[in-house]
Parts: sequence; structure tokens; C-alpha cells
Amino acid sequence: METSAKKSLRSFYWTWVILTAVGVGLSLWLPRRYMPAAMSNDAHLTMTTMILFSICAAPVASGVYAGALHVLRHHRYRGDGVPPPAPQIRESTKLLTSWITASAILTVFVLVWGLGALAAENGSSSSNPLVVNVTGQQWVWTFSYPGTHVVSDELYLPENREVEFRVTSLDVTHGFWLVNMGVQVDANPDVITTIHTTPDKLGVFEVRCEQFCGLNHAFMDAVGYVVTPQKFSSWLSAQPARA
Amino acid sequence: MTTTLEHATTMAQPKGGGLARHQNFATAIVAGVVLAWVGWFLGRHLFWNGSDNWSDQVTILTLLGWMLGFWIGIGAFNAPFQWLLGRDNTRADNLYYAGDKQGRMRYWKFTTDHKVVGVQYIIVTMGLLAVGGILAMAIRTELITPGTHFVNQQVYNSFIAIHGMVMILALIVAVAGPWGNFVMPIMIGARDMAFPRLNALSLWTLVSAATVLVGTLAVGGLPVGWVVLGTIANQAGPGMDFFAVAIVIFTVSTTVASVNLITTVITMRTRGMTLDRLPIFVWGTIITAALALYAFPFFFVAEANQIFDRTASTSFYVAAGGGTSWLQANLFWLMGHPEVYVILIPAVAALFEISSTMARKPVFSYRTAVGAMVVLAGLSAVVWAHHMFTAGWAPSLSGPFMVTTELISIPTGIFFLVLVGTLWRGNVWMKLPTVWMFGFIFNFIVGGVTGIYLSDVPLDEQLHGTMFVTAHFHYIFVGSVLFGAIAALAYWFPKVSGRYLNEFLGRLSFWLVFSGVQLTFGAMFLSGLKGMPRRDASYSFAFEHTNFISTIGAYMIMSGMLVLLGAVITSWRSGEPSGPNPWRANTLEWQVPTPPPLENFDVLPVITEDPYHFDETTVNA
Amino acid sequence: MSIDSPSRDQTHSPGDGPHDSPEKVDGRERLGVWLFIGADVVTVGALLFTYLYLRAVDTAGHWMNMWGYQGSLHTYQYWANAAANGTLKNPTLIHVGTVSAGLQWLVAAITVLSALLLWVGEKGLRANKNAKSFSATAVVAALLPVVGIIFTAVLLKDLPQIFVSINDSNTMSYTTYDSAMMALLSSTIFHLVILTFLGLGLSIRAARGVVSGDRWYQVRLVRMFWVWVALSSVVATLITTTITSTH
Amino acid sequence: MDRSKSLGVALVSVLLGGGALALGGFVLASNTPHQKALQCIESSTHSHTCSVTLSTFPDSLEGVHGANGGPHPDWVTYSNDNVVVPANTTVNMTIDQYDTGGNVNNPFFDSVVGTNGGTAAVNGKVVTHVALGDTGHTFTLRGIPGNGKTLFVSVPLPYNFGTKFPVRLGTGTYPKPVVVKFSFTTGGPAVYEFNCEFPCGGSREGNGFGEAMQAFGYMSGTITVK
Repeated sequence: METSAKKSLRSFYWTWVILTAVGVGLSLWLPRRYMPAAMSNDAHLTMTTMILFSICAAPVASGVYAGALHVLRHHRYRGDGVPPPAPQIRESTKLLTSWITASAILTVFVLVWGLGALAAENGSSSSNPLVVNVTGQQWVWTFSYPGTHVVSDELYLPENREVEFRVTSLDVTHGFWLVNMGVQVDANPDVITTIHTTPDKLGVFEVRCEQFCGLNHAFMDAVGYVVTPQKFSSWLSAQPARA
Repeated sequence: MTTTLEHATTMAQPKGGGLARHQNFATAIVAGVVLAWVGWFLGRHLFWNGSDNWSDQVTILTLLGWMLGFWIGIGAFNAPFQWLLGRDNTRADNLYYAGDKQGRMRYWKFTTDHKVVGVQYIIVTMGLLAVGGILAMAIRTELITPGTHFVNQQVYNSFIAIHGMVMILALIVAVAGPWGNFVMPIMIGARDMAFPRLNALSLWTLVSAATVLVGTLAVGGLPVGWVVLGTIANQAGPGMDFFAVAIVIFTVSTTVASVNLITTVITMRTRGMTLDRLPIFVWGTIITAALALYAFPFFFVAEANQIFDRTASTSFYVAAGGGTSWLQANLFWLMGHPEVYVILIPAVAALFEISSTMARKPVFSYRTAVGAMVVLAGLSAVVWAHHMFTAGWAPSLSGPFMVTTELISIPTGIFFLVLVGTLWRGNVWMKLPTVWMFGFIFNFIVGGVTGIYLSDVPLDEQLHGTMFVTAHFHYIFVGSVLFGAIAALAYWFPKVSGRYLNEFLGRLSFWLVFSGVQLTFGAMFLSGLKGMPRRDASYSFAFEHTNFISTIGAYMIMSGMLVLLGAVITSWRSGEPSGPNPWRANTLEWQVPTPPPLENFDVLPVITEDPYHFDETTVNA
Repeated sequence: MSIDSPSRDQTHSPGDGPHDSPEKVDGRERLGVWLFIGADVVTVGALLFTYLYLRAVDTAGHWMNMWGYQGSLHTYQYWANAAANGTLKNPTLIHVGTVSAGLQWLVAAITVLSALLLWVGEKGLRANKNAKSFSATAVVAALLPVVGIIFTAVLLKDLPQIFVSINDSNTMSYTTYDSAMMALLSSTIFHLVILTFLGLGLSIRAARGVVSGDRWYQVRLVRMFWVWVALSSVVATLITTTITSTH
Repeated sequence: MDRSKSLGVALVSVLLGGGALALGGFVLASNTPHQKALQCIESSTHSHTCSVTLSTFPDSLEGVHGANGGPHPDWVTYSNDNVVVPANTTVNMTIDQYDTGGNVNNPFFDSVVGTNGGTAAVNGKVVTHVALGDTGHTFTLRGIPGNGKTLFVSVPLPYNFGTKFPVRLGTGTYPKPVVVKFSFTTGGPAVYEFNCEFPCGGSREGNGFGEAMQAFGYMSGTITVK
């Protein structure tokens, strides 16, 4: 009896290890496969955090799954009628404290990492960011560049320069989301909200509204381009001046 | 004590008027419609000036008329009115209102018997799930391919919020409603709830609120998203008035129900039913009730402000007048996050109960489990702003709210420990409730782990507002809470009907729903990771495949739920008879006859130990 | 679990009449009232939160003293400037001011007075067991809130408002200050209506002999709620008037 | 209940319930107003060119909303919400503007954006923007999300000051329209949304984006490229 219990426990540990390995594999693969290509420092941080948290979660989730599977395999009552009483275990201080300690340690780790990442995202690295005024309205984004006369429905950003978005709305609350840059903030009427990010990869990206904003919310998006600084200034000067 | 108390008076009073004895659901509807018409007529004459701008006053007055009429018609005001006149109910009156000797008719009346109310709650929950389900299917049908084809964006937008709110309502009452009312008083050895009339009031108030909420569909839906953010909600048509009134009424219902549940548990326990002998489901119920009591007034005020904005030209949420959506968002989420646990905790507590019975073992670390529920309820009150990380409101509070939010993973982790710990080394009886419980364990891990991503501010700045969030909370609400609710239904069904819920159909339903959930919401995670926003009527071709899979999965969930409905109906009529204690459980509800008689116990039991000791006698009982 | 042989008071069948001792029922109802008061505390708290929140953010300078104004779009300031420049076609600004604190305090005082009256009545009832005089006291206590309702209605009617009309459409009538006050005053009226109902009920019941020197327990329940309403009206008035008095 | 009977119950539940759900879904979905598609008429002289005419009205008395303007006769509206154009074609669009106007809340929409040549002809006069405060409506067409923006066209439709020469259409009387002509070139098959960016919808909070602006088929519609 004792040996078979030990044997079944060993199978529990093996299931746990294998499931954890699968979980870690998924953590490494899924985000890279499915998340939009990272085009800013914040997006890189987002990706790293995603993978790291998934790896942390893998042993916990696997432990519970292995436990449930173990119960299904070894503690299922296979006879007819009412199962006989099982061992009347009510507490296990050892198990309880180790479980709480483990989850507390993981939580603290996740917290410390998250607070660090938050500080990294909020910190402004540049004293001279490019300012872009973003206006949301139902159901169009417009972007203006202070100091120039340019107003555009497309967002052009120079590479490797910190951008400060000053976001507001003319009507309801919109959600300003740079999909590939991993930053979003609401556009609130009568309020200016600010976010920073530094694009670090050339290419095309999507600007979306992620806060439900009425009839054509599903169609409220804009195209963004990250271009070289030279191209950026030539684009600026090619734009017609608007009222 | 020398004084005789007022309640002791049983002086022969004239019975409640003959009229009061003819009140039922039909008279409630008639009175509701009549007063709604009066409200409409008044509104037309007081406010209408031919412009749509003033239609809100008319709508609100009409709906208040409906609610008042419904209450009068069902008989909710009889007792207060009689109290005012100094004519209290006699014992005969009370027995009449408890539905004594009225057969099936008592299910259509303002009946105070807690078991009748419990069954009424089952019906209401199923009705709400059906409405929400139709809308869910409409939504998924629209999203099967990119573009707007089945419904256009206006209709789609008007569906999503109603789907959300109807389902939230359904899940709030899904476990605590039926079982908090039907079995909980028996579990603690009480003859009824502390305030039987308030019990009936909470049920019928819920019915009137639900009709108003569903009625929203008839007036152009609620094209604002279910969080009804202040600014956009101000723009919406009369559907928003319906919503606001429904919430205001619903808050009355939850408050009344919560007061009743707490008072019942604290004051009505039978002799020997000390707090550490309480069945753990009872703990879940009162913790939930306490949380609801705290949380829902915020929603009440949020929507009352909305009504003022729309009818009295105030500017709580109107930016031009100095108001702000952030106020609404704060009030909403001050309710909104506790509400998630109002939904979750009863389901978890029911599963603790079920796991113990089915594994023939005591609940593993009972005190810690109760403590975890209390801590969770407490924490949930201080995490609301994690829904507003990207709102631009108080960025400096992001850190603190992230801390409180992630602390939630500790009590949630304990839930798993308790569940798996109870099953561990048990003799697990694989009956229908157990099957759904294993589904819960699987899904709740997925929902829980993804919650950690969303509580992290930098990650939330990518995932907020996407299908990832939708998938996350559907794993919680559908994958976990609904599974828990169905497990509870399968577990207590024999007590209600005297018959087992059909095992084969139940398992068929389980596999359909379980695989459907994995397909639907698993694929939805991928849509969200890729960057598909929520609440969109159409989407880009990048999300084509995952959405197709989600829709197929949704049809599987639908089929599974329909099979379950078929199982409930057929089993209720002609299922296998179960006897009074089919699971050989020790809690009190199984010790009374099935169906339990009016007032449950002829002789109140005296409790000498908790219900979690299983030995040979319980097998053969 | 085992079930011992029952003691006599636990034996009961539905037709036997009330099965719980009056003391038990009274304790139960007191707990219920406390819980309802708890829910009401949260409700009033949420209203005061609304008031304080709007007061603190003052997004568009729509509070009384316009401090911290940084609005950008169609704000009060925008309209005020536009009105001064004549760029708007027909804007009309009615005065911006505060609710009369004196009247607000008067309503609070009336509520407190009625609560004290009921309390004195309850004490008298319990000591002298004179139901007739209690009935008279209760009717006075119930009518005082009616006076409060009238004054609150006057406050509501005179809420200072900013009325702006642009391009012939009435866009805004009440600023955030007015809005918050309107919600608070409406809540006051709602509470006072309930007090009137309860007070009248007690009075009638006392007159009919249902409430008497021997049966005063419902008076205590009502008094608990009444005192809370009085307290809340004082707190709300204190918060709103101390803030309005800063400028 | 035996196994086969149970299966029967399952089947009946799914069929009956599914049928009921489908019925419910379709009843709810039937709220969707369907307007007849307005075809872009291909030119007989120029290949890959077609022309189509829309109008903007100050009320719904004329056109697609039914007798006497349907449920909201006082709402502003485009004449159609459903335009079908061929792929890879130059669309010559004419919009007859019958409504008045005022200040658009974002000056950007006083400008012509995204048309061929970046201009539009207002009553025959070629312009790149209209005077500040003289916008009546806009015709703003946008791409579907996620595929890169293939089309963004926004043309201001000027304030119609005219009161003389009333034109009678249907049951309404309108001033002589301001005629705005412009062209744009479509790409491959897709669905685009157009709507007005002038706050013309009336609403209780005063930003003009309620009512007609929030209802499909009034100040918005789709252009389907086939």
C-alpha cells in the first residue's frame, strides 16, 4: 500500500515536470508567434514581461493540473454505489505554509518586476521629445505637430526619438492605442493625457481606438509609419498647411 | 423581562383584504403596464415638446411607473401599507403568503417560502441566460468572418452591452439566488429566511429589473458597451434610460437580498451551529452578501447620476459642463470589481461543499478556505482602479493598485489548494457535479493566470481593451462560474425535484460546453494577443481564423447548454428518483424529506459537530 | 452529526403560531436595520464621493471659484469669453453661485430635531408607557420632515445654474457643482419621505394600541434609522458648506 | 431513461433550442435597416470610371426613410447609406448639399483630403478647403482596420446659404443645392465606411454626435467595392 502510494506520487511529480516543460515551451513560443511585431522600447518590454510571467505561471498551473490529473487517475472511486469514507484529513500545516509561501514569493517577484517595468515605461529618457498632439473624435484620429502647420490623418514618427503624445478628445472617450508600440491611453474630452514611447524599428503600424466610442468604433483606426529622421522632416515639409 | 414584545401579539385581526389574495404575476404585469402608461402620459404632458431631447424624461417616468405598478400588483406594498395602518399580518396571513396549500400557483405569487423563492430564482436565472445566450450567438454569428453582414454595426453595438449586463445579472444570481435561498436556510437549521417578505421582494424586484433590462432591446439597445462609460452613455438613446432604471431597481433587489441572507445566517442558526461548524457554502453566501451590500450602492449612484444627466440637464459626466467620465468609471468599478467576486465566491463555496461530499473527505483546511474568501472579498474593494490603468486617471496610483490586484493571486491560489487538497487521497465519486467541478479547476487556472498579465500595468497597456480581456473574463465567468453553477445545480437538483439530473445528458453537455469554452475563448486569447479590440462589429483579416474558431466553439457551448436545458426539463418531469439524500452528505438540507416541507423542520436539530466527518454510518444512511 | 432529543421550544409545526421568541425576532430585525443603514451609508458616501471628486478635479472650472482652470474645449470659460467677445450668437449666462447654506443647515436642524423628538418620545413611552402622548409626539416628528422636504424643494428649485444657449440649442443648464448638490438634495428628500412614512406609521400604530408601553420595539428600530438620517444630513451639510465657505 | 432516449432528448433540445435561438437572433437582427444599394454607373466613354450622386438633407422627409420621414423626420440624413462601386475604378462623386452648417469642431475637416488631385469642385469652383465656419457636412470615407489604410477621403460640404430658388423633392422644400464634385480611385474589393464629421446630430450633451450621427443609415453608410 505504502509503496503504491509512493509510486503514484512519483507519477504526480513527473506529470508536474512534463506539464511545466510544456508550459515553458508555450510561454516562449506563443507570445512571439502571436503578438504584434514590437516597434518600440515599450513593446519590447511588454514582450519580455509576457514571456517571463508565463514562465512563472507554468509551474503553478501545471502543479494544479498534475494534482487534478493525479486525483482522476489514482483517487477515483471505481466501484458501484456510495464510495466508502476516505482518510479524514483536515489540515496540513506544512502543505499550507509551503503553498502560501510559494505563491507569496511568486507574487512578490511579479510585483517587483511589474513595478520596475512600470517605472521604466513612465520614465522619460529624453529632454527633447517630439511632441504630437492627438485628437480623437467620432470616428477619426487626427495628428498635429506643434511648431509646424501640419495636421494629418496619418501618424508619421521618426525612428529612435522619444515621442510625447498629448491626447485629447472632441466628444466621447476614445482609447488611443499604438498597437505595435505597446502603449495606450484614453482620449478624454476636455482633458489632455500624455504618454511617451520611443519607436525603434522602421515600418508601418496600426493606431486603434480601443475604447468603445459609438456607431463606427470598429472602423476607427489610422495608419502609422516609423521612418528615418530625414524622411520624417521631408514628409513634414511636404504636407499642406492647414487652417 | 417584564414587557411583552410587540411581535408577540397574535390578536385576531381581520385577514388581509380579499384583493390581496388575488395578486399574482399577471396582476403585477397589468398594474405595471397601467402605471407605465400613466407615467408615459404624465411625461408626455409635462415634458414633451416635440423634440427627441426631451424623450428621456418621458422614458424614465414610464419605467418608474412600470416598477411601481409591478410592486403594487404583485403585492409588495401590502405589508408596509398594513403596517402603516397598524394591522399586522396574522399567522393565517403569513401561512397564506408562504404559499401553504396553494400548489403550483404559489410559484406565480409574492410567496415568502424560501424554497419557492429558490425555485423562482432558478427560472429567472435560466431566462436571463437564454436572453444573454441568444445575444452571444448573434454576436458570434456576426463575427464569424470580417465585415458586417448578419447585423450592421448599429445593431451589433446595441447587442453587446445588453449581452454583457444580462449575463452579469444572471451570474450574480446563478448560485447565491437559487441555492442561497433554497438550501442555505435548511443548511443552518432555520425554518425560513429572517425576513421572508423581503425575500419575495428581492426576487420580484429582480424580475421587474430584468424585464426593463431586456426591454432595452426593444428601444434600440444599448450601443455604449456594458461599462456605460459616462460620455458615450450620454449620447445614447432611450436604451440608456432603460439600463439606468434597471440598475437602480436591481440594486434595491441585491441590497434587500443581502441584508436578508446575512441576518438569516447570523441570527437563525439552530442550536449548536457555531460559526466553525457552518457548512462552507453558507460562509460563501454571507461573504458574498456582505460584499454586495457594500458594492452595489456605488452602481446605484453611478446610474442615478446618469439619470440626472439625461433628464435634469446636470453635468456629472458631461465634459462641457465640467463633468468627467472618470467619475463614472470610478463609481462603476468601485462596484465592478467587488461584483466579480460577488459572482465568483458562491460558485467556489458551492464547489468546496461538493468536493467534500464527493471525495468523502472533510473540506481541506476549512478555516483557511473561509479566511481566503474573506481576504478576497476585502481585497476586491481596493482594486477597482486596475480597470482604469489606461484611462489616464491618476497614473501615480497605478503602482499601488497593481500591488493590491496582484495580492489577489494568493487567496485565489488557496482556492485551488483547498479544492485539490479535498479531492487528494479521497474516494472521488465521479458523478455529474464532480465532472463539472473538474472543468472548473481546469478553466479557473486559465482565467486566473491571464488575470496576472492584466493586473501588470505595462502589459495591460497592450492587452487592455482587446479580446484578450474578453477571453480572460469569459474563462472566469463561463469557464469557472457557470461550471460551478451547473455543478451546484446537478448537486442540489435531487433536493428540489426528488430526481437525479440525467447523468448521460449532463456529461454530454459537459463535453460540449467544455470543448466549446476551450475553442471559443482559447482562440479569443490569440485574437487579443494579435491586437483585436473588443466590441468591434468588424475586424481585419488578420484575425480571421481565430474568430472563425471562436464562433464554432460558441455554437458548441450553445448546443451543450441546450442539452443541459433538455436534461433539466426531462429529469424534473421523469428523472430517476433520488430519495432524500442521494449523495450521502451530512449537511442538514439532506436530512429533511424531499421536497422539504413548509418550514423545513418539525423539530429543530441540535448540532454537535461540523458536517464534514464521513464514516461507515454515512455510507449506509 | 447527531441530533439530540429536542427541547420543547424547538418543537414546532407550521400551524402552531409564531415559533421564535419575541426577543429573538427583535434582535434579528435590529441587525437587519443596521445592515440597511450600512448600505445607506455607502450610498450617501458615494454621493459625497461624487461631490468631493468633482470638487477636487474641477475639470472645466465649473466649480464655484474657478480655481485651477485649464480647460481646452467648449468649457465654461470658453463660453464666458465668447459671451464677452460677442462671438456666440445668443449666449445667456445666469449667475453662478452656491446653494444657500443657511437653508441647508435649517433642513439638517429640522431633521435632527425630529430625531430628538422621536427619541424623547421613545424614552417617554418606555418609562411612562403612555401610548397616546407618544402618538402625538410621533406625528409631530413625522411632520417635521415634511417641512424639511419643502425647504429642500426650495433649495432644488433655486439651484444656481448656468444656462447657455448656442445656435438656438440649449446645451447646458447645470454645472458640476449644481449636479452634485442636486443629487444630494434629492437623496435628502428621499430620506425625509421615508421618515414621514415611518413616523406616521408609528403614530397610527400607537393610536391603535399596537405600539404601546409594553410593545415599543419597533419604535427603537425606526429611531435607529431616524438618527442615522439626521446624522447623515448633518455630515453632508457640514461637508458641502465648509467647502463652499472657503471662497 | 435509457441511452437512446437520452440521445433523442439531446437531439430534440439542440434542434428545438437552436431553432428558437436562431429565430430570436433573426428577429433581433431584423432591426437592421436595409436600404437599396445605389450603383455607381460606369461611364460608357471612359473605362474604369463611374459616377454616383449622393445628397445631404436637413431632414429625412426626402428619400430613403419612408413616408413622411420614418421614425425621425427631423433628423439630418444622407440620401443613401449603401453605395456599390467597382474595383480599381475612378469614382466621380457628386454630392448635392441642401443643409446649412456652421463651425466644424475639428478644423481639419474644413479641408479636402485624399481625393484625386487633392481638390474638389464646389459649384464648379476648384477648392482645397472651405472657409472656416462655412462647413455644412463632410463626406468622410475610411478604410477598414488592420490592412493598412487603402482609402481615406474627406471632403467638406459647404454651408448652403441659399433660400431662393426652392427645390421641391418628395414632400420637402429645399434651397438650391450646393454641388460638390470630386473623384477618388478605389483599390481591390473591400467595404468602406463613410460618415459626416460635422457635429450635426443633436444630442443632450451638446457635442452634436448623438441621434442621427449614431444611427446607421442617417449620417453614415457603407461603400462596397466589388
